[in-house]
Amino acid sequence: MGTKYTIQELIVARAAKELHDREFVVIGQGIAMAAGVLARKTHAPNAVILTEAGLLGIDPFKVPLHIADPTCTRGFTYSCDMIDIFTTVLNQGYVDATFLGVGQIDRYGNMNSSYLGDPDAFSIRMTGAGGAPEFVGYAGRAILTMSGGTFVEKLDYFTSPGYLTGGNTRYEAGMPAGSGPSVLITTRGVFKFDAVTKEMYLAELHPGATLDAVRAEVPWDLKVADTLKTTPAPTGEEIAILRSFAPDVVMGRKLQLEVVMQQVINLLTQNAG
Amino acid sequence: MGTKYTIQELIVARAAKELHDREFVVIGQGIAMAAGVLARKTHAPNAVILTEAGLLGIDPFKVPLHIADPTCTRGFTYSCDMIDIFTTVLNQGYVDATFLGVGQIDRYGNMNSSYLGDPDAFSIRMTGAGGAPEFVGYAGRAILTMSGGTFVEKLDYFTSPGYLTGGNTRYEAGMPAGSGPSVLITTRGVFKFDAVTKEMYLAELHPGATLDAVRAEVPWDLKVADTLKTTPAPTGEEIAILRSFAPDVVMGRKLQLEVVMQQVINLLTQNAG
Amino acid sequence: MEKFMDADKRMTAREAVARFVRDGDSFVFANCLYCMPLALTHELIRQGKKNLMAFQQGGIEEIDQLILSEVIDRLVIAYNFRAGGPRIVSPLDRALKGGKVVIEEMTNHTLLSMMKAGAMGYPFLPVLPGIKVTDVVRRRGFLGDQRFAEIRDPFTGAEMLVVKGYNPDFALMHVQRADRAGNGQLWGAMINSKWAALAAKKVILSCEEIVETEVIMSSPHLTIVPAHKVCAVVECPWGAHPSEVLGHYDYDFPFRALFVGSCANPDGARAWIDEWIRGPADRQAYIDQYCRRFGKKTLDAFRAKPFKSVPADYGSTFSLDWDEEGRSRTMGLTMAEFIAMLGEKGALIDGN
Amino acid sequence: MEKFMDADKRMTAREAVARFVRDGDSFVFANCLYCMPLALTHELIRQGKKNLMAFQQGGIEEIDQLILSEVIDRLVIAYNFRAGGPRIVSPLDRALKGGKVVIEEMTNHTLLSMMKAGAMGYPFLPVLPGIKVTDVVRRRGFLGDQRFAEIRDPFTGAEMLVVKGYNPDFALMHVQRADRAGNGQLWGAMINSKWAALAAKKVILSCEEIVETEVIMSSPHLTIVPAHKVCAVVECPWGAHPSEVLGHYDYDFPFRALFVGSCANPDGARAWIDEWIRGPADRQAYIDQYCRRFGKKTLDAFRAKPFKSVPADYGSTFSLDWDEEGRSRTMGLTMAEFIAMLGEKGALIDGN
Repeated sequence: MGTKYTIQELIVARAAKELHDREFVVIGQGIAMAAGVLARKTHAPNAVILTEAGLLGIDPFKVPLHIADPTCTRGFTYSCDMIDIFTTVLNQGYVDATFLGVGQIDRYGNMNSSYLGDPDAFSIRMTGAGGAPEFVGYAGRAILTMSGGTFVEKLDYFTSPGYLTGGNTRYEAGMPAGSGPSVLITTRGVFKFDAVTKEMYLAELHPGATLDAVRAEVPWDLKVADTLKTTPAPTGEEIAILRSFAPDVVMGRKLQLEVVMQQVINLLTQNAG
Repeated sequence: MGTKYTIQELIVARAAKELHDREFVVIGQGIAMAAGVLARKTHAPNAVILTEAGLLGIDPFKVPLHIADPTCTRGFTYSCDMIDIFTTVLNQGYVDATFLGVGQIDRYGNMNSSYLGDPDAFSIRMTGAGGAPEFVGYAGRAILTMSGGTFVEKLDYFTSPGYLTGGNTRYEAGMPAGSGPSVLITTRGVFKFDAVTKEMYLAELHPGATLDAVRAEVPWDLKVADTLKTTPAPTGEEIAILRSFAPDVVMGRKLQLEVVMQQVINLLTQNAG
Repeated sequence: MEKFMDADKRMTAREAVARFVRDGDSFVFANCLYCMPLALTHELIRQGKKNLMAFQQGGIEEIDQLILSEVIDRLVIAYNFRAGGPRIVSPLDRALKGGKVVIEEMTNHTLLSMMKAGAMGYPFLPVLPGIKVTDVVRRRGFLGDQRFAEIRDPFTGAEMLVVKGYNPDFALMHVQRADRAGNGQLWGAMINSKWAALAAKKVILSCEEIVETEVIMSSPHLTIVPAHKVCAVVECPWGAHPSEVLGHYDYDFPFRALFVGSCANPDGARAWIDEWIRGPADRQAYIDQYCRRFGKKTLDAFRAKPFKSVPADYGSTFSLDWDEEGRSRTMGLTMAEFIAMLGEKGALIDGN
Repeated sequence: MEKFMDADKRMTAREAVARFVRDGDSFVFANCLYCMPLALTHELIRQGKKNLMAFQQGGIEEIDQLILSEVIDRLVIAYNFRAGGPRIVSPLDRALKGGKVVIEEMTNHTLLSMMKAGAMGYPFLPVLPGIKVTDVVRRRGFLGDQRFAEIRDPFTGAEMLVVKGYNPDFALMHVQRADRAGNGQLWGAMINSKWAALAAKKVILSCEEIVETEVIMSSPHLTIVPAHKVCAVVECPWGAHPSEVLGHYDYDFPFRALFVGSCANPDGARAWIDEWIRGPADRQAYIDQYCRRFGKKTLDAFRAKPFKSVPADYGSTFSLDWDEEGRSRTMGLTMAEFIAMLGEKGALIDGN
């Protein structure tokens, strides 16, 4: 009998399996960083984690607040700048994988992290592009996770290149051979991309999730693998590592806001004089 | 009555006067470095010496062996790389002056430091361009010294841009307004450049030197200033500073080889076991 | 560009902003997310600067604060942190919607390449061409076509993408230490700092501590901005609070959350700015107010525990060519012997 | 490009050169004048490597030694030190005249920009266009037109000069310290080191001392070449002798003068190479021979006296999110309380 787990633990543990030993992975924060660290603490001890802020070879003891947060680690092996990361590391083909959280995604894995609604009359500007367009464009592969985002027929804004209009169009536009999103892990299942058409299809269903519930979130006629697997539940070891390393990630954003805001109030009042 | 001095002391002291306080000066080695340091120790204490190797703000206690020799100084204020010096410092217009030793020079101050003789059938490859073309091209002005070099009608090889064919041709070729060689100090006199034609003319004769001797070294009909000045002899203070800081420069290359090679033999034999 | 050559440029943040910032200027943050120059940013707000154009890779709270205070009206940006999550309407959203600010969307790499090109004095630099297909390149903001251009590699004919170089009027920057002349030393996340600082026409620098120039000269590899770029040096402990400064303090998440929480509505955010930016006269007053409100222990809890780098050794063999007995190591002669030798060899000229 | 991911890459110079250098390769010196990788260079000679193409900003003695040994037949260079003065015929002069080597003349800036473009993965980079008028640009060597090109700035129409990017097959590099995996740390004159090392497809690295990775992690700002670029790490004290390594030793001018003196004629220079390069089996044997010949005191006289940098402080507030009592600082909960809370809030899934 397995330990009970949160949906974030499932997503992180599944994402971690996508990273191999001795690989270079560019990571931001949150779920992505938790997945990278979990991989290093389990099957990929020689994977190298870097952030676009110029921190290469970090070994974080907590989840960084942002890509340039060096308080998560005492030292690292190489300190360079952001242009060095994009050129001498990424553009040289050294980055095997990038982990990325998704806002909006279409059937070919193209993504929007910039605007919700028509950009000329929008309602929300999301975080913006950051480093995503180049990392998704030039890393060996992109490992995507989505917990608050949406599938759309047409992106409100085209921030990061997936497989464009499918087939070879991505590579004809100049991106490296073989690169592109390899997997998308949501709260209900795991999606992959057809080797020829590059259209997204459902490859795994999470324990307890239903195909109908997945289809309800996807506005196009979603393709499904001939043999649909069940996503493995996180092991007790994985769960223990994650709860120790990344409790804030484990509980998900909603609970996090609730718990952390309570802690904020405690901290700011306990010493008030 | 002044102290007796060497010709190198005269040249260095005269060159030092060309540098002003609070200026940035790019320097290599030898006579040029001695001049820069002398200026800092006398009238230009806030001048900043940098080398193209990425050493900015050095305060040398001996003459460096080469542009990348950091053993002449314990620390400096800014360590960058060579491209940074050429772009973020030189190309931004921060370099007021460059000191440079000359191999061959023509009447418009164009210079050769690459080949003696036809480059396709040459006899001697000199040091090569190094950083001279860009420094002479882009520094506020170039302060030239020549002790072993020659005046020529036509350069064997065109390494560094002076005033090209005179007049405005230098600026039409894209070099910054006002830039170019400002002065050439040889073993016999001081040469400047006509404000309009940009042709070199003799401005000062060193004590004891004759106009005939100067003309004998110049293969074209050399123009001479209406009022030809006498180069000031180095002061006792200047001489004392130079003998302490740069005895190897003070004695000139021929004596230096002689004395230093004797010292080499002494050093290598005294401890031999 | 102008060189700033004064040996002592120390002044208050108030003096620095009053002397060196003009309404309508463009500026760049020479820190991004980490070690933010918030004391200086707050001074822009306190002095009511207007119509500034900001370049920032990644905003964390400073962009929303400047927008709420109507200091900036043009923004070139790649990323803006949304601590409240993607569905909360932010001050930036409201300002864009209301036409109070216009925006140019960039990526981290291309925006920083704009600065690097400007810093190097080049009109453009190449960037990774794969992003040509995205709306970041295809849609244009207020910079119009003065941003990306497509050219061909003259050696292979391949299609390339380049970005235009920019030189903002000034940069705001915070570092761990600097000397009086402005040699600033930063470590931790290097991100955009070097190129943003070197692109700007001048740098207004704040630091956790002023050190002697000897400290700088012992560690020139840490100098991120050389003195000649810096027009003002402001000694300002806690100058990046609530962001983090390695070796000094971690980020203050609870305090940061107070601002984020206040942004749920414009009045709340403006009240926060009145209380924490416009209210205190300077950073010391802000820290004093913090300690009165939340207790000095709360602030002290964020102080970093030391973890010192293994130093570099800049040592050489000698510190003078002349040894203890007054003999030149290069020549093996004393000064008197040297001068005598010059005479014997006929090298001395009598100028009289 | 290939990543080198082994955790321990220590080997001898002999192994490194035998495994990673092929006849006909191109290579770059990732040091110039300062801290020269001479132990590695001598190993190229000892193993009789042939037909190499060398990129070097500024040669000091290594170019003449490689030419005398007929290791290189193509040379891209900006400067070559002539200790004997401009009128002495050098080994390079003789080789050029005799057709043993072909040369491409560059300037320091443009040659290094070739490496920087290659390191960044760009086909070209801009350089300062004023040098277009010189013979360095107008005359062509063996690289033909694969060197400079003139293009127009797409934003202003101004004429620009660009240089082509190159990625040499390997780099030779010497540094003060490195860990077993090859994170190399250099300080002093930074000159071409970063861009030459990053341009090369692999770096053969020698160092004065191997240190624990903890030393590197405490001072990541000193890492000039990251481990993934490095295929071999050679621990080699005095590995740059007779050039200087800050914090270790000054240049050995007398010894250097012996080689320069020997170059007055080809036989003398070849005898020097037989004695000091081909003779000793490795750098340790070379140093032993030096001490036998000139005395250990002569060598020791060049050792540097320490002058340590004031360190950077990489300290942060905590080293774990969980405090001494097992309570999360972020949440204020113990692990048991945390798990209980997850259950109460309905966040836990039973996968069975």
